[in-house]
Amino acid sequence: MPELTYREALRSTLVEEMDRDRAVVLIGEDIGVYQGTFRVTADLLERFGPKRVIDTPISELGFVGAAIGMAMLGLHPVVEVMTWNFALLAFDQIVNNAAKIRYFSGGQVNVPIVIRGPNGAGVQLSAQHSQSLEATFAHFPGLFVVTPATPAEAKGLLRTAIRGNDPVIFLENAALYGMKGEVPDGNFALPFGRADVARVGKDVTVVAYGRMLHLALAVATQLLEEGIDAEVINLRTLRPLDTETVVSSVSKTHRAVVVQEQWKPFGAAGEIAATIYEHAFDELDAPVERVTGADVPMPYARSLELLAVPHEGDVIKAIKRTLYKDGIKG
Amino acid sequence: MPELTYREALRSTLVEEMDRDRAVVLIGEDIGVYQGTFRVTADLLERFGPKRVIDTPISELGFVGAAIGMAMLGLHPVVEVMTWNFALLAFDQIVNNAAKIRYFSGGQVNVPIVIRGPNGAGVQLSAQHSQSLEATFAHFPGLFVVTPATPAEAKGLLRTAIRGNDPVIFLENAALYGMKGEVPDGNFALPFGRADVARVGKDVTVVAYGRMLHLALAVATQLLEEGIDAEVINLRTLRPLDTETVVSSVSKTHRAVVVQEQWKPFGAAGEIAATIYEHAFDELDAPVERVTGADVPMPYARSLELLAVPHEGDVIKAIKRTLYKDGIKG
Amino acid sequence: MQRTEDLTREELTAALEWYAKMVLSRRFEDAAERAFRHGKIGGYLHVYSGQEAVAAGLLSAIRKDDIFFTAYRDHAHALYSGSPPGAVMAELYGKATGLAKGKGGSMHLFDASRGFYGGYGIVGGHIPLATGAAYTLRYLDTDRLCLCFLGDGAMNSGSFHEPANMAGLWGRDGLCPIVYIVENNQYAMGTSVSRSSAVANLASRFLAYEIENERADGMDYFTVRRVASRVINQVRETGRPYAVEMLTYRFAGHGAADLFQPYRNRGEVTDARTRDPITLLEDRLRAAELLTDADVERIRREAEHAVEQAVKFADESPEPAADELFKDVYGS
Amino acid sequence: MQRTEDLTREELTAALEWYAKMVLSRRFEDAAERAFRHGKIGGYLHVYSGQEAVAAGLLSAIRKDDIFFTAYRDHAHALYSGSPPGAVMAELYGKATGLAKGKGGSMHLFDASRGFYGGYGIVGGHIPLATGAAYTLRYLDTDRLCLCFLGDGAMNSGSFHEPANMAGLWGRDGLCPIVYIVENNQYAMGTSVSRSSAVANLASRFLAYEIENERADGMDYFTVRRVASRVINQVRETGRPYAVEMLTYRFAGHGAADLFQPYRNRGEVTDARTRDPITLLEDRLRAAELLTDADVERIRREAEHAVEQAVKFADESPEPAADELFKDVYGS
Ligand SMILES: Cc1ncc(C[n+]2csc(CCOP(=O)(O)OP(=O)(O)O)c2C)c(N)n1
Ligand SMILES: Cc1ncc(C[n+]2csc(CCOP(=O)(O)OP(=O)(O)O)c2C)c(N)n1
Ligand SMILES: [Mg+2]
Ligand SMILES: [Mg+2]
Repeated sequence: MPELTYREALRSTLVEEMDRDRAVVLIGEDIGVYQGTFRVTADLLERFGPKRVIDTPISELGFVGAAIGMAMLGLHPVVEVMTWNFALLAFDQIVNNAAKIRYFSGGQVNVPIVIRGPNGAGVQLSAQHSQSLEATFAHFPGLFVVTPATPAEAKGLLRTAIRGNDPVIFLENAALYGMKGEVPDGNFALPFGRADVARVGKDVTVVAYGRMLHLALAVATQLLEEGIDAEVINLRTLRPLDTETVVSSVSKTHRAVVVQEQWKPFGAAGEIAATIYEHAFDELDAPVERVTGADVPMPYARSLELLAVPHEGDVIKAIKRTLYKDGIKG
Repeated sequence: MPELTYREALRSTLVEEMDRDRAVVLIGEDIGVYQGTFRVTADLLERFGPKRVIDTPISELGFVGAAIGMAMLGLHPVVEVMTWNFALLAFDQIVNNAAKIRYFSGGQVNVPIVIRGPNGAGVQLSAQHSQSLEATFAHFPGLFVVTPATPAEAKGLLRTAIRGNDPVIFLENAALYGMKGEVPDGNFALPFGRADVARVGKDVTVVAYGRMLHLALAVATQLLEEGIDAEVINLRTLRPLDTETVVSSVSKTHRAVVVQEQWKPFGAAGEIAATIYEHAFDELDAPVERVTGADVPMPYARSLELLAVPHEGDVIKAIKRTLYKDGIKG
Repeated sequence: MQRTEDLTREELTAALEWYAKMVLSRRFEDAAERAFRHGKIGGYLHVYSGQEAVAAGLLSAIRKDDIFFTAYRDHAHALYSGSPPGAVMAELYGKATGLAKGKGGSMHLFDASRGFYGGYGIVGGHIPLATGAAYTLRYLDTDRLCLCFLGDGAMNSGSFHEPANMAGLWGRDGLCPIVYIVENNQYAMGTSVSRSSAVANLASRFLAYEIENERADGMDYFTVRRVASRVINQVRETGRPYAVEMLTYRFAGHGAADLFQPYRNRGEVTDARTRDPITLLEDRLRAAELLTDADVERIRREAEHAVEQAVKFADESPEPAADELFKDVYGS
Repeated sequence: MQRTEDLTREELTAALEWYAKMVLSRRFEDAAERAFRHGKIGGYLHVYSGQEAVAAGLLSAIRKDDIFFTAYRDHAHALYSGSPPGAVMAELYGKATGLAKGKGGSMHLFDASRGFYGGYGIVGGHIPLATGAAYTLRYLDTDRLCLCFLGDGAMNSGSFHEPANMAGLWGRDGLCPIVYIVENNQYAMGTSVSRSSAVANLASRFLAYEIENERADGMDYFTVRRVASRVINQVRETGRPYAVEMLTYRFAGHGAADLFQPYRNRGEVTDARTRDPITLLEDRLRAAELLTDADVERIRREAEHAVEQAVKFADESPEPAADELFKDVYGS
């Protein structure tokens, strides 16, 4: 299996799918001439021409909406939002059109559109540019919400997204673009709604997704030294949520910690925790712990920003609370 | 105490606050000449003139943003959104400006703005006009999210909202505008973050807010006949959430049902349930039940719509499940 | 107003069919309003009475394989493009036999097989869709085109501005065969154009996007139709967008709940009714001796009959099955 | 370009101070870029080099109690309105002594006490704010006014269209004393104006909102200043909006991370640099014999010194206290 970066995994999947199917087009700001803010679309303008790699004005509402119209007529647009923060300007198009047209048309048309770009905090991008919006989108039926954490997932989930018939909110992460990993060859695809047991363990289940997976894995390795054997579940998609995999893990470990980058209130971890309780209440030996970002707009100063995002120490403490080992160092 | 409708309670509070403080202005679509889609602003144009009752074009992003600018300069705008669905077009202004300006300016300016209008399903308004968006907004720090369920709350919470220094998402409900109730005189105000024990009971805690409160109360009355004595908590505000009142109730009843109108995944009930578990895990004798709307865009047909929203029967069943009385009729 | 003398016999004859369609849609709207009052139709109901010449003039000029989008005031558009009145009424009734299986209702009529891509409830929200759809028609190497109907009120939204600019850009390469039809009926709910738009001439706004544009009398079917034919030929040929502002008037309230209409006086409505597009067309066809009293009577009766049948069909149709609730959320 | 002969002695003399400010801000930007490379400044950093005459010309023409809003390319605007360079640099460093206590950073400079209402990161997002703020100034019965700087790229967003139309409407009643300043630096990141706007003349877009408008040479301080004075007087008097498109150029990359600039060639930048606004102003002041070699040298040294001090101040300032994290989320 070749090693690819997360970025290359995305880019090569775009190339493969565009080679395969002329219906696949790219649209977004600075994806062509500029090569993409994070270079995910580097050289694709040259390769596929301006009809298929469409640079747009700064008109998120307009070009997301236009892409939905394209999808209704049979194209498979892959829209790049420079960051997901800007997609809030297109929120109406995403939730009121993309997510609902199939339904209110009585199934007459599909909206096969992928909207992709980096989600979550970068480094010191401050309040307007650091939001992790998965819970916001995952609330709306009609959307798929996908959070690839590795290069293989970037490829496998993007392929499924592009070959599907429905709108997909594809949440990448700027910190991951440079990450390397093995990626299966060929038409490798990963199904939606199937979580991955990223690490098998027996003492506690740590549920994570996207960038937070790596935090969870690092913690798991670290805790082994202390004799704590954590199982790490990587959700891969939030809508649909793979309740079964999570619940069966918790039924084994009897303890769960959910990690999310964003604000705690009404965030993704709340939903995941509530779901665990609903299906494994009698299995739980301790309350589910939520590890989340601080409930504040993201501050610019690095020192404050570091206080605002979850760290290994937070996960370790949460794990120990579920094991009633709070007193112990860590 | 006089009896007022929910609509009159809102309107009279606007009048009182506008009489008190020239900084209070109203802005929105068809609030003046047209008298307001739900007549909450009836006759206010005549009373206060076009400088203070500002009819706008269909420009949600523009006029919500303009109102934020007004608030930054010392006014206290009360913005009417014809329904909250349309406010999704202003989502960027609300979450990236209103909620964050105070923070990223280092506290230099406040954004005292109230955005109000009907939230949730009406009757057969179909998919784009039937959304209940409380969870969507309550995720964002910097916002208050308020859900008045009675005329008294409409008055008391609106006054607090207008006299405050921060952006308030004020979620009314079309079905409640005609509802009558006693409303205290004078400068009656209700604090944010203080839930109301709407009915004292001992067997199970039903947590609700907004229109769902009335469903919960109706069910509580009905269940008395079967010897089930439910305590009903009316949250009044979702951000901040009054964890204490909820938890102390659950600590007494050992059972909880949360009722919400909207889609279950990543909805408000998930957060409330997770919070209950976090604070009262050892007190719970059964998993917290969530009663929610169906996870679909709202269909138009009345028969389908009725299947999509929560009913008394759903709450009754949920309560009985927490009491392990599923087998029993209801 | 297009002078009758300048019209060809062919144009006049072809209009007969559209006269009948306009009569039908007017009757249809009347019936829909009645059904609303009787609680048979729920939610919002926005009728098209007064504006018939606009949709009729445009939709009579396109090809069968062309497509169009509009907002929630959409019944006539569906009827004109050939959707069966029964299926349209059934949709308003929320029945399983409706155009969208009863899931969309009045605001979301949809008949993709006839080129009608909806029916949208968020003001302006369909304009980006239509613009992207137009791009697609050229991307697929066809010479089909797209009509995008929008209200005067919608022009003040970002949902208009952003795609209009993109259409201007794409049009340079012949990649945006779209006609924007501003149905200027003078009001957006209770707000007149003069109170909502900083400029009076809405067509002129398209200059900001380098989109050719013009205004026309939207009450006169022949004027609309002439403009439509010319513009549609041009757009089909060039792949460049074009905008027409059609000056028209809404006879009824904004929606069925808009009873008092404090924003206009009765006199204004009465005046406007003197230029009822249906009467205008009728008079011209009579003058051209293509229509007799008997014809008018027959057409009226046929329309009434068709509407009665549609109502009956809707009334007797079944509710959607309960399991429809969870269908059509996802396609895969 | 404004002819030097037409300028009054007063205008020329007053410009000396602004020449010094422009030199200062240029040095400041250079220092900021260096600090960014050294990891002292994080996040995004957008410098103003090349565009100085625009903000200088405008901000030199307003009153102390006037206010203004801009986007993220905002350092010069803060410096010109009198914010201490140390506090500006400290904000870029994320220090407690920064303008916004280190919470905003480069994109969110903010100094309300000096009329600077921010510094915003969402393209176009501040335009509605500025428009509502302008309304407020008249609502409060003052004759203060508001400047709203925006980029060429921002004009394609609904965040521009919607408030511009509202400004046109409010302006009829003299309730919108705002000047929109389009800083047309030819690019929005890697997208040139010709590739993002359907029309070439951006000023003309304001016609769609009945807003008076003009274009001017934004590289020449005196041109900008003359236009600014005239427009500001008019707007203050009428309470009606006005728009100026300032033709300018960004010498640096879009942000500090924009190294390769595949969207333009070096030659274009070199050409533009021949009309460096600072050199242009310097030459004119020399020609008017208001500036000698020694003066230029002194001003340069003073600027360097001020920037050094600012860097030192920022460097030595404390980080924000940890409890700042939870402050300023709510005001009540
Ligand atoms: C974004 C949005 N804001 C407000 C509304 C409420 N609303 C429905 S129709 C309407 C008026 C639209 O006027 P216009 O575009 O002129 O169309 P017309 O009704 O005259 O056909 C308004 C304000 C809405 N549906 N969507
Ligand atoms: C809504 C939105 N979309 C995209 C971006 C990313 N972005 C930041 S600056 C910029 C270009 C803006 O260009 P312009 O308005 O001309 O201002 P300039 O940078 O030239 O000063 C873009 C696309 C953003 N910040 N906000
Ligand atoms: Mg209208
Ligand atoms: Mg620019």
